[in-house]
Amino acid sequence: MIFYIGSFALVLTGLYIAAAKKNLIKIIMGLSLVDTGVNLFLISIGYIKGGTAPIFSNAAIPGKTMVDPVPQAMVLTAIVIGLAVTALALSLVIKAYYHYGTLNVRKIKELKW
Amino acid sequence: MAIAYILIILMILCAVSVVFFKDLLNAVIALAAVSLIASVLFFLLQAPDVAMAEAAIGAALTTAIFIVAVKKTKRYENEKIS
Amino acid sequence: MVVSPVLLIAVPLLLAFIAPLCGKAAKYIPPAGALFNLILSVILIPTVLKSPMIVSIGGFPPPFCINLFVGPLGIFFAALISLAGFLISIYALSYIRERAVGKYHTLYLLLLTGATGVVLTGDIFNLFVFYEILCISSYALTAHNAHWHRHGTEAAVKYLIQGSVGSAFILLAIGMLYGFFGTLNMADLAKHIARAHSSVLFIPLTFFIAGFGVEAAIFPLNAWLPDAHSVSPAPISAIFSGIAIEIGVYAIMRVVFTLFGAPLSVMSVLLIVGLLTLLVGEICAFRQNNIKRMSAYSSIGQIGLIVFAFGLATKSGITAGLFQITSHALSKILLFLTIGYMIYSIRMKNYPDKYVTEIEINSLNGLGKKMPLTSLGFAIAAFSLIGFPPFIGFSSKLLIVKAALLKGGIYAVLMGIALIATVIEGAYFLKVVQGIYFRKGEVEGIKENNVFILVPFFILAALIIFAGIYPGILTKILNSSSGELLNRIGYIGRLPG
Amino acid sequence: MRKLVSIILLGALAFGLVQAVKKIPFGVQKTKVGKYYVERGIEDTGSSNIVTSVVLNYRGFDTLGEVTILFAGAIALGAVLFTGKKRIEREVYPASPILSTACKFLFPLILLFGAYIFIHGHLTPGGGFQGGAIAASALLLIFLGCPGRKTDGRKTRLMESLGGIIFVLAGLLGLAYGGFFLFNFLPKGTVNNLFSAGIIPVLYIVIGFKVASEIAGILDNLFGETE
Repeated sequence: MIFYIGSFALVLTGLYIAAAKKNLIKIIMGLSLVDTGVNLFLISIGYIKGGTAPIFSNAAIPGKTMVDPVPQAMVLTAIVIGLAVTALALSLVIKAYYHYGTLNVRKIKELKW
Repeated sequence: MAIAYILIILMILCAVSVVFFKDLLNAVIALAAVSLIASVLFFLLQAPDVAMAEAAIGAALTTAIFIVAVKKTKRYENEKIS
Repeated sequence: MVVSPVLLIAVPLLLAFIAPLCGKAAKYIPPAGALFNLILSVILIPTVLKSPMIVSIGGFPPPFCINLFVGPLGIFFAALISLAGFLISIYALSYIRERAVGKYHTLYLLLLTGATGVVLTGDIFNLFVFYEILCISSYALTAHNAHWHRHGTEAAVKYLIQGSVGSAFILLAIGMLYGFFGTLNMADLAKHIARAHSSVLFIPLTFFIAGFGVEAAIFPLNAWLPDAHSVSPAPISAIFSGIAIEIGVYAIMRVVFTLFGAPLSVMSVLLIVGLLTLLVGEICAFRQNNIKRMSAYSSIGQIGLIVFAFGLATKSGITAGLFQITSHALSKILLFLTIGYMIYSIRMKNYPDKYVTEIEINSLNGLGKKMPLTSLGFAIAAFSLIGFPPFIGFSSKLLIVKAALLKGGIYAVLMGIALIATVIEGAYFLKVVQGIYFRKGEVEGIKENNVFILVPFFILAALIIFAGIYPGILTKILNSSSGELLNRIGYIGRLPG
Repeated sequence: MRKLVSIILLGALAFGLVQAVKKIPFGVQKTKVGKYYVERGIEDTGSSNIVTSVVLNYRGFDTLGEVTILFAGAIALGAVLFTGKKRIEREVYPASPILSTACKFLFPLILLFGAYIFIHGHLTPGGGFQGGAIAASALLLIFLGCPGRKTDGRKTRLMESLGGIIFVLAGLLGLAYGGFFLFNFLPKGTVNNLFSAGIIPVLYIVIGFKVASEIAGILDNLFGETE
């Protein structure tokens, strides 16, 4: 249960940063935190008490006690997606800074929000 | 799993400190700490593959990208301090 | 021999990977990929209409591996995407000639592939993955030429922030569903959800609608759309308005109807949200001075109408909604492409060095004489969007009115409100058309002579008029598509084992 | 004001999350798909790492999408940072000899470690993504420790594209041989051998190269200075 709480704490903190902060890089950090939180949530769903990692390093390990591999595969995908989005976001932020000379979202508003 | 409790509390503390750090570099490091602790938690949850990916991608590469971005823009959240 | 529908995704992906190696020839790759998809999906239509195709990937029985569910709805969307993609990419051959050209074409093809993947897959996590491909390429294409185009950068940042929060919600919802039912296959999930208690399902459903709603731009979540659609280059505005937001609507409808069985309360909420979106979009559009921003807000309005039609949750309502999607895609693409060509011509004459993608409405005055074909295309698109006969917009709006009246009671009243919004739409589009034809402007020295740009106009206009006169050609596939959405038992039953 | 509103909204969200999660018990076997994979995985795919067999065999299509997302991200980043000008050669301040020597010494070792991880993806934890990321972090070390070095953009792009092309072609070959896209058409071999599990190691090696070159391209683009 503590894992759920931890992951939701990350998600909520991240969303708070994205909603309340003005600095673009901070906002991207918030999104990154949300990603981590969601990943932790997915992995904790797949966990089984007393389970082992889903790897048959020797054939004697009983398959029944293994944790669920599917969330792990999903999270691998999600981590890579997070990297791609973060890199793209930061490149856009760099360009926004080049054009506007500021990272403050309140000042970058030639288009109406 | 007492260690899990300690780690999670530590992780939440790091996450909250991302909110409060005014120096973006500090915030980036706090973010990296969150990722690193998360990767340990993944390992505790019997997901070594994910732990590896999180450590290599989340903690190392994402942090590097963030640092480059901070270096190319402004270091402080409040832009009056330069 | 029946070709495998997986080629609809695999071949464009292959081409997208090849594109960066081609140098200058990269611009011919998107038309090739889209044409291939168009032909293949048209070939598949008769087979699919007989019975939906389930294609397993990896060779395991379906709940245990990803499968494609190629039903009438999927193949209809795939054909629409590839048709739109083909025409727009022909247009882009000579329109996009500045700077990062190769990257533009690769991303464009990836966008089409992502959209096709979303509509064909039968697995909820796979849907998310393709949806992300679509989103990431959209973020980047919004900021095309970011170095010269500050508004593009700003719009892309906004779009990216809202879009990634939405994606996080979708992923959370998928995680919850997996936690409840232990499967990701949509048919399998639907089977379990049908048996589950509804209180469990409220949160995931809300998260799904909130997440996909960002891409679909339904009312409280549409802050990014006017910026992103107006500042991106014309072909991108066209593909966003014509395809990308429709994919968001598709995803919502797939989740609501197929997974969750369209509970009445949710449908009423969607109906109201659709109506609000319609009103907000049209009223904001009315107040714009910038022609592309106006069209972008008009897209919000049209999406509202589509969601309203789906919200009726009857067979005729869904068919009308799908018809409206087709009509909006064709008309709005034509609209954005013609506007883009006008802006391009004006820009080339007045300030050839600057990178301009937007323009005030007044600057178009008097263009009717200088660019007769383009102006005619614009007028056809605008009339079709307003809903004048004999264009396709008329048939679609007529179908929606019929569907609402068939349901009767309060729905007829709501339809009345929706019609008021249509009147507003008519007012602002007619204003522009009048300006183009009857006002004097400083448009000396502008002419239209690019065949690659004019050919898509002809095809789109012809399709709009033809489908407006003979709406019957679409009804068969649309009827079976709406049947697929409503027939949840049938969808589940396709799952072997 | 804005903070207050967001806190209230997040409170509502937290309430919803807790409500939903109450129904998901922690640490209990609850999934049928996962159980099937664990029980049948070795037999079906010949890979002793079940996560790998899920990633590349049962849900290989997701992985193709994932690879595409990273590809799209790299291209997109290139497009956003594209300036159309040649990079200026900035004056390079050489790092201290200790640092650069250490980096040069560590570089091949880390690269080797990354390669080990993606080659053994079907036997031990790790795989193409992790190994590729580790190899890319070796390149990051060189970017940081030995300023002035850069990757050849043309070669990384070639590697990215080739990786993607091979992945899709492997899928199409599966379609041609077995009738299913991404079908595992190579012999499965003996479990726990390096040469086992059919196309899984091949694909993971391809992914490893692709991910490494993509991330290297991303880093190179970000580090590069123009004007």
